[in-house]
Amino acid sequence: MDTFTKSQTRETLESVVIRFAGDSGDGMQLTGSQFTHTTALMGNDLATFPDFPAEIRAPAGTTYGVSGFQIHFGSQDVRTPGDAPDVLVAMNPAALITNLADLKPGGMLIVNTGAYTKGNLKKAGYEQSPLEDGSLSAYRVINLDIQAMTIAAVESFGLGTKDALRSKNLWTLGLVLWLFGREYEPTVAYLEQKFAKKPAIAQANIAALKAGHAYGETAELPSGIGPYEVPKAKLSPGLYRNITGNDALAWGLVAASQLSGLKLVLGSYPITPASTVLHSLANLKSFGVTTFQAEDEIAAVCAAVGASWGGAMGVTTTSGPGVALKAEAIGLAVMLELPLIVVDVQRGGPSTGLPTKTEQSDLLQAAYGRNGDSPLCVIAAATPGDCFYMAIEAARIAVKYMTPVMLLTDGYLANGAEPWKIPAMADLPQFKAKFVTERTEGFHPYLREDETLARPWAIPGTPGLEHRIGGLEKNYDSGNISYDPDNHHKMTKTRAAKIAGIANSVPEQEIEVGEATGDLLVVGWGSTYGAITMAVRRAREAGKSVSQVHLRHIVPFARGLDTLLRGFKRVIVPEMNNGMLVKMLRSEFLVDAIGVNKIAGQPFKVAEIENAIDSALENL
Amino acid sequence: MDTFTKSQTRETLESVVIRFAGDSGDGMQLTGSQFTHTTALMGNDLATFPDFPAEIRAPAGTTYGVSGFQIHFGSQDVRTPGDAPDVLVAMNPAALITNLADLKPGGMLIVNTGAYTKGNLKKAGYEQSPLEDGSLSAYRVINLDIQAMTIAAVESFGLGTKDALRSKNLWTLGLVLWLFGREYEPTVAYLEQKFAKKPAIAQANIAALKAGHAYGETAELPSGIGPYEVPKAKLSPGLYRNITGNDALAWGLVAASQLSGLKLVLGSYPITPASTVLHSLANLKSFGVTTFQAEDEIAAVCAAVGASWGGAMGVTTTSGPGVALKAEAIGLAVMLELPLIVVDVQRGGPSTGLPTKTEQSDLLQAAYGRNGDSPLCVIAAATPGDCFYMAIEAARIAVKYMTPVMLLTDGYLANGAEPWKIPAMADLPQFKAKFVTERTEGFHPYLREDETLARPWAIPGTPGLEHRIGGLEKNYDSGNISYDPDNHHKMTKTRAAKIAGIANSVPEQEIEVGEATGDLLVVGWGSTYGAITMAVRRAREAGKSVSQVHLRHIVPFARGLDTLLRGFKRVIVPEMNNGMLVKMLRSEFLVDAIGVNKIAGQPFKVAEIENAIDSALENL
Amino acid sequence: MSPSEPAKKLTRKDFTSDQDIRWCPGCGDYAILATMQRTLPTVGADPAKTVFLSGIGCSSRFPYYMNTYGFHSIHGRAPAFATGLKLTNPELDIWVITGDGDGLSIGGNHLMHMLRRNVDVQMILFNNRIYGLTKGQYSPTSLVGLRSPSTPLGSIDMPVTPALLALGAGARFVARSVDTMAKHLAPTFVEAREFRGTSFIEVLQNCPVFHDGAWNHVTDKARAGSTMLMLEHGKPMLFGDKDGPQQGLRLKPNSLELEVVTLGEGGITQDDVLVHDETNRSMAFLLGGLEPPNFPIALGVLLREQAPAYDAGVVAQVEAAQQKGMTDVDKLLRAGHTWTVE
Amino acid sequence: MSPSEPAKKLTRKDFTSDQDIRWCPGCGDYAILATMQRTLPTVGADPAKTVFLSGIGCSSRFPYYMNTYGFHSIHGRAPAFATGLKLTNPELDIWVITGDGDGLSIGGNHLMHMLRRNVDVQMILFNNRIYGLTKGQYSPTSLVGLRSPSTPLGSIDMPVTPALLALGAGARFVARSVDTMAKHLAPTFVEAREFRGTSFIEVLQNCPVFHDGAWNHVTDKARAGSTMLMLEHGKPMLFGDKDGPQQGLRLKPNSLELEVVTLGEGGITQDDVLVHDETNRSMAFLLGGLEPPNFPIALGVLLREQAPAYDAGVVAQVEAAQQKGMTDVDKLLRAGHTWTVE
Ligand SMILES: Cc1ncc(C[n+]2csc(CCOP(=O)(O)OP(=O)(O)O)c2C)c(N)n1
Ligand SMILES: Cc1ncc(C[n+]2csc(CCOP(=O)(O)OP(=O)(O)O)c2C)c(N)n1
Ligand code: SF4
Ligand code: SF4
Ligand SMILES: [Mg+2]
Ligand SMILES: [Mg+2]
Repeated sequence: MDTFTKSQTRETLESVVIRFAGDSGDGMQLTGSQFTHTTALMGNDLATFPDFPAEIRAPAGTTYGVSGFQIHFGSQDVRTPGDAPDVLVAMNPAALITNLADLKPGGMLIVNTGAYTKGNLKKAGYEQSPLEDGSLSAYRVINLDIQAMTIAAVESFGLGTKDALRSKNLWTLGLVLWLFGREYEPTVAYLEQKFAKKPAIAQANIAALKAGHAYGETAELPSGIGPYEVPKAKLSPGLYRNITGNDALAWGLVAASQLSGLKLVLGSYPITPASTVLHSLANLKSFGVTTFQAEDEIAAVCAAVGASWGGAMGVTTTSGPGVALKAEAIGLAVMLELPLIVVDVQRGGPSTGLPTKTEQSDLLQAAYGRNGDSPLCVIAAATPGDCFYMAIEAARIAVKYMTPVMLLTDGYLANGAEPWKIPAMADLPQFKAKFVTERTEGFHPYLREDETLARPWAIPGTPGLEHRIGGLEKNYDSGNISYDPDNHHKMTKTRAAKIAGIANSVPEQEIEVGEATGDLLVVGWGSTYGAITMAVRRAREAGKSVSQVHLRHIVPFARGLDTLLRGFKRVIVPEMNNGMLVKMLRSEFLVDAIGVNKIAGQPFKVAEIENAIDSALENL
Repeated sequence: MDTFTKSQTRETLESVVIRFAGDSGDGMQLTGSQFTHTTALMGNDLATFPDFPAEIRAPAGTTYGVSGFQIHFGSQDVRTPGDAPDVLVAMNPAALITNLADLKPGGMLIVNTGAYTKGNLKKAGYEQSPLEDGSLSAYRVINLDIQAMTIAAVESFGLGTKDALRSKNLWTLGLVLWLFGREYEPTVAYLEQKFAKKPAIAQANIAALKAGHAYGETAELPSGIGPYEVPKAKLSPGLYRNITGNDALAWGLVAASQLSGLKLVLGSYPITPASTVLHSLANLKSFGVTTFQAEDEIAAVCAAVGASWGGAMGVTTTSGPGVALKAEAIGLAVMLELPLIVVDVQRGGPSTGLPTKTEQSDLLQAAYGRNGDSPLCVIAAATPGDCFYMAIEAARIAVKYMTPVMLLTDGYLANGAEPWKIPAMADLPQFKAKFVTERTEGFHPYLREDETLARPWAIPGTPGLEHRIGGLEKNYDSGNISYDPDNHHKMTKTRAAKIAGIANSVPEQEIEVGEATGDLLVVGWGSTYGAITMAVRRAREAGKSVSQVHLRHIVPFARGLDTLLRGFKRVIVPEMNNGMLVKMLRSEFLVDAIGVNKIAGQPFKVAEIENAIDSALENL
Repeated sequence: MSPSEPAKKLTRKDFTSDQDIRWCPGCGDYAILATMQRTLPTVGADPAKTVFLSGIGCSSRFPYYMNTYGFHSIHGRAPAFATGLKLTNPELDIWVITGDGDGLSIGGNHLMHMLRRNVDVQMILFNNRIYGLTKGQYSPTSLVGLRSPSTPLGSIDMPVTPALLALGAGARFVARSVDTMAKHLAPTFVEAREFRGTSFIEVLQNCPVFHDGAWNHVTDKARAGSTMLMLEHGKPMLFGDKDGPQQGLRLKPNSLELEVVTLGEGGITQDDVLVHDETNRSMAFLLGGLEPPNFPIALGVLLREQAPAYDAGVVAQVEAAQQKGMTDVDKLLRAGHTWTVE
Repeated sequence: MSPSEPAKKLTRKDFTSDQDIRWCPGCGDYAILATMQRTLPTVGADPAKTVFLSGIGCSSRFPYYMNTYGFHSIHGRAPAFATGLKLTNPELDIWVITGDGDGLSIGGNHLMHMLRRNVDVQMILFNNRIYGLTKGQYSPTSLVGLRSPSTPLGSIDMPVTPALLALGAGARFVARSVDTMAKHLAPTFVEAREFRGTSFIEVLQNCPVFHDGAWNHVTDKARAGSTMLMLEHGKPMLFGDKDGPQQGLRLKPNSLELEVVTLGEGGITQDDVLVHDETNRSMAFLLGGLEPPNFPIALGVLLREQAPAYDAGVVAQVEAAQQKGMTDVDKLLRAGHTWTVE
């Protein structure tokens, strides 16, 4: 750290939220992830939230082409990417106009003045330049002609202006790294590796990076502006890495494949924000993973079901509209009683909705969106890293209970990242799948195990167990087609009982934060976890009687939830939808749970949940 | 009636349940519907329930090839096809073995002895003939060699034995008509018309019919067996006809087309038990109806949505698996805010399930089976004739509120028939659709009407209103694509509010039977109407404090339901599923409503609901 | 029969399940079933490794009656299930059974994509030109004008020709046969089974209940010689009535159209008659569309074009990756940037 | 413009909406859009009666930019919406816009059925051989071996040829053009619009971001003469480099295969060269599959075959029924057996 501690003493901060914002072509995602990487290496806890534009490459300078990356890091437990940024980097006017409202009053604003041309101002919708009309006076503005300084820094590499300008994000990164006492070496290493085949580009980028860093070191920044220090967080010891939800999910599936001894077969069709799970798994063929990009979502899930019948762990990954299309085939899997994992990386709906934004509005579809009484298991991941474990949990349940499992994540988990303590495979419980192989005269494929009500898994190719399955109702004993009324009643009840019974293999519902009784219980599921935890903690620090329960198992609910719900005077349920879990809780437990709903395609801010807590407590 | 009143005096019965059962090739559906027709003409109230085998033409003599038709008729209000038959006609051993258990103890059993051959007995699974082993002693058995008597009756027409035997159902019909004091003339007229081009067949059939009738008149039936008389019912005066649910639905749609002034465009894909709606409408092209048999359910609903955008009343008809496939496109219609009617003629599920049987298990799918927060209106028909009115109601809501409406019926309503008082078009309220046509600079297709929150309907072809719609979220004011977080929240809330507001145009929820407060309220929806009504009436006659509420509007519930639910100590909810409406009621009103569930592919028996009432009252 | 047991000669009975058959009396499906049950033992098929996989329809009940592994799936999706199953276990011998509604209406896209990918399965399309199971609505192969419950005034939709659709999608094995022509159908099954890749077989099937005689113009015994062209690779395309082949197909000079010629008339000899080349896709396109009364219908193998099977390619990629790449999940989790917290 | 107003000559501006265009800089879609906006005014199109209807994909954003009626539907289903709309109002001039993913992957079945039915709309398939909107996965037209995010080791799926698929499905108007060749694209649009029935146009489109240069082997200016065959009905199929046509397509004698011949070599004259006949489906099949390097790609109208349009047939049936049949609902309700209760 001796590169930067020479000249000034650093102010110590507990946590900081930075948002990098610029044009899609400005490389904000790279800037953000390199900052994240370095910050993780420095031992801070952190959470990130990349926010892509819906367009692939919107014309430069437009507001809808703005790309953002927010990081929250600190020396304490960090659970969300932060409500409002302390620092905003605005690479062009469009980035400024779309992000300024979020910046904390008094926050630091780094502006790339060279991009505030007439044309860009107009594209962003400014009548006059905000740099000149005093409208930014509430912030600590650092006006820098980053473009000019970048060009100067890379001059010696003989690039054209256009190419030279490409490095301006690295200049910026250099400066911000310096501001928060971070080294540039990890980024240098990254650039050298990434541009190994284009050394000139690598060197120009590195020069820009170092120039930005040096600028902080040597230039006189306005007083009251940095530099800062953010001490290490007290994380539980171990080996860490950064992980996004979709990568964690893909890796969890691969781990599940080894823990179960089953080949992993993925049938998928690209859809935002689920596609990167397909991409990740397509890169993991060395683990015996088969990926099949089908012609549509229906074929994707059908291929997965075919694979499951063949003795694989059949998986299909998609988002809301894809789940809708898969409904009929998932119903067949319910009837076939085969293991199947359906991953729904939720996005804003209804219909095409807000495809690049996050939401939790597929819960009722997951639970009920099929014809007939068609029960299956629904679970949800709480954080990016949790996607790994929930993928394994989905596989465990699917195999043990011979059932489809719907695993819900969302766009926020998918793209967001967190430092993740890497587990060892040896520490993860195995759940080896068992195929029946014993030759049986008149094999009955639906004779159930007593404990789980699971049927036997006999895979084609096994001599002597030839049998036929399908979507028609079948006789409880023989498994043959049956139109008998009482049998159908019994089978419907049995399918329901099997799913209900999953709760027996799941730990009792725990309190996440706080006591098991009190004034107010906040119940959440999925990616609202971090925001709720922070809000409940803050409320408790302020002496309020608030606890948190977070559901990973939704159908069926874990045992003991009932008692927990009844232990509080009031229950609120924050969800990024118009009230879905709250419906299920009210119906199942007859508690007057109240929804706190944000349907904005954006995660909750901690403050929003704090407000909800306060008003619930006021109206006790 | 002088044909039969000569010889004997008739015992008067208040109501009778007859089931005709035989091989699919035995013409039981024709027998049943002719008996129904004559009974209706005689002024009885009645309800019927045809029960087809799942196979097209199963091999003769098999149990799964048995076809049945049950009719319940009487001099009192008849609401269901009856729980257990008083009379069973068993044309062959397979019909006997599959139906005997339902026959009331002491009931009348008419057996066609000629069909009780060794081969047929074996196919049905009898080790020895039930006619000889005393196993039928609990019933009043009439053993008749109907085959032989039919052959004798048609001898003079020179048909081969095979053809001659085809008339045996008419011989049987003749006998049963006589037994219950019905004339054969209407059937004679029917046969003459139906076989106008084959007079020999007509004459043979008529001869068989008359022979059966005459047999009753002249032969000595065992004592204690008929003849009976079932006096006219006191129906409200008017012109009546028999109508099945699917015909009523088709006709209701045509009526709605005229009442709204909209062209009717149906996009459909065949599926049991919905196909006959397509068939009916395909025959009604003279009413300007366009029917389109699409390549699949998805194309069917999409074509309907395309038609709606074009200014038609777009309709799609299907059953559960089809609704699953349509989910994504229905979600688009929610986003587009176009009128659309989705008819779900429910059948046994999950998956392919019991395709020819009835069930009410698509309710949750109808309400929630789409990605995102995707609210629409759900209504349900209560009786076959009610399908006519609910089709009109669906159209009214769809047009007034610019929304998809899901209309639920089921296999029981679809094929069942009831005497139906024919309405006059002039008495039905019109709801003429309004298109916007005024040329508007920068037309905003999502600016809403204050009262209904409906958006304007501007159809392609209108000069000056060119605009673009789609599945992405749109700006509240301009209707252009919008990724703005607050706007999405507002739009989601508005879409929900629009659907909730439909309740304002629906009458308050009424009590169907009984008082508005008391011990027990039985809440039903859909085709359970008749059985619940009968059961509640009987319970009330026995002095119990029981009332009935029947829901036609489910999403949103009609106003006032809350108060009704709270007026009773206990609420039970009979459904032909594993508990769906009960979930919605519990969640919405936090009442401890309890499900009474029958998932057997068969309608409730009145006695089953009576039992449920009794045990609910016991556990008050 | 397990291959580990001493080889026992199997018979039709070994391929016949104990389920009651639920087709209408006289249905063409019976004949197809019987031929399948009789043929499989003759080629050493192993019931344990044989799978019948279908959609929904009368035809799609087929798997219930075969004493092999069977999967009666949902309407139109059989090719997708089959693809997933084959990728999981390429050793299985998979037969996809479908109908003209199941395979060409709701399932047209899956059929097309399986064909273009060339997944190694056999697909038999029972073409009765009607929806049997749902009681008689017209199908995508019904001729214009057909009156059915959903087209009481006659259908307007132009029908699709299954063989042409398959060829357009890139199918590499396309054949055609007739339900009751066991002697022709059996070898067609055998050749389809031997082909590595998707083999597509259209079987003309009669539905006596809802569309009786839909193929009478082809199968009518009295005229059968002149309504059917029995394709044989490398042989001139001759046909004619029972007294021996007398007519043939010829390419109109310098054009791309076929015409029927009569041997002996106008100096036509057998040398003028086009020779069937089952590796020629353009010829298959020409033959696929022929139908009486103007032409005989082409039966047998229209096209057989060797190409890599999809499943083999998928498996090869996975195996190659397994040999070269990472196989240890612990390593995967630790790849890239990590750091230690003490 | 309403037809009731005094005819005013419309311009590109009248067909340009006020929406910001959200394609990547350099995308081939811009050129197609410009050609459409410029062409429609020249043929007297009425914005109020013109509809652009699409699925999902970059290409499917097209409707937003046309100042006509527009419908951005869901992935793959545009043909079905278009069919419903056309049956409702046959006066509308409907353009269906789709991509190789939208139209051939998820939407292949609807495309095929619209083509076989011959609904009177124009369908333009933007073929960039990639999924643009979802960031670069391979599509059904991607060549074997393509490395994409979902095929990091190279794709295995054999691609489908849009024109052949359309022909196999029974399409009656099949054409092909190139995004940036406005002079070729504009008349292709005009002819498609004039055709009564479904006109299918494949437009080779470049996606500079995810599959830049996918069509370079066709459009490469240096070689363009020998990589493109400009079809003209009744004209010999000649092509060649810039100094004038020098090569041609010939039918191999007595066979069904095409070969490239050079005029002047081995005594070949223009008479040996095959003449394009756009009414010959077999020829279209042969031409549809050609692609460089061995052959030029065929551009222009491959097939134009008159046939009844589906919508016309549907409307005719309804109108005939309306003239003859019952139109009074009260009568309908009272038809058949009724009885009076007093
Ligand atoms: C999703 C869905 N839609 C519709 C149906 C109803 N359905 C069952 S089979 C069938 C058509 C069968 O026709 P075909 O494939 O030709 O088979 P066939 O009965 O003629 O052998 C239809 C429409 C269904 N089972 N599932
Ligand atoms: C039901 C559904 N599945 C998947 C997607 C995601 N998706 C959007 S566009 C697209 C592919 C687009 O490819 P193409 O049609 O070739 O259009 P291009 O972007 O290349 O113009 C996909 C898979 C979706 N929107 N809806
Ligand atoms: S309906 Fe037709 S196809 Fe189906 S089983 Fe009967 S005869 Fe065969
Ligand atoms: S991703 Fe490709 S196809 Fe899509 S807009 Fe960009 S350049 Fe065009
Ligand atoms: Mg069929
Ligand atoms: Mg594309």
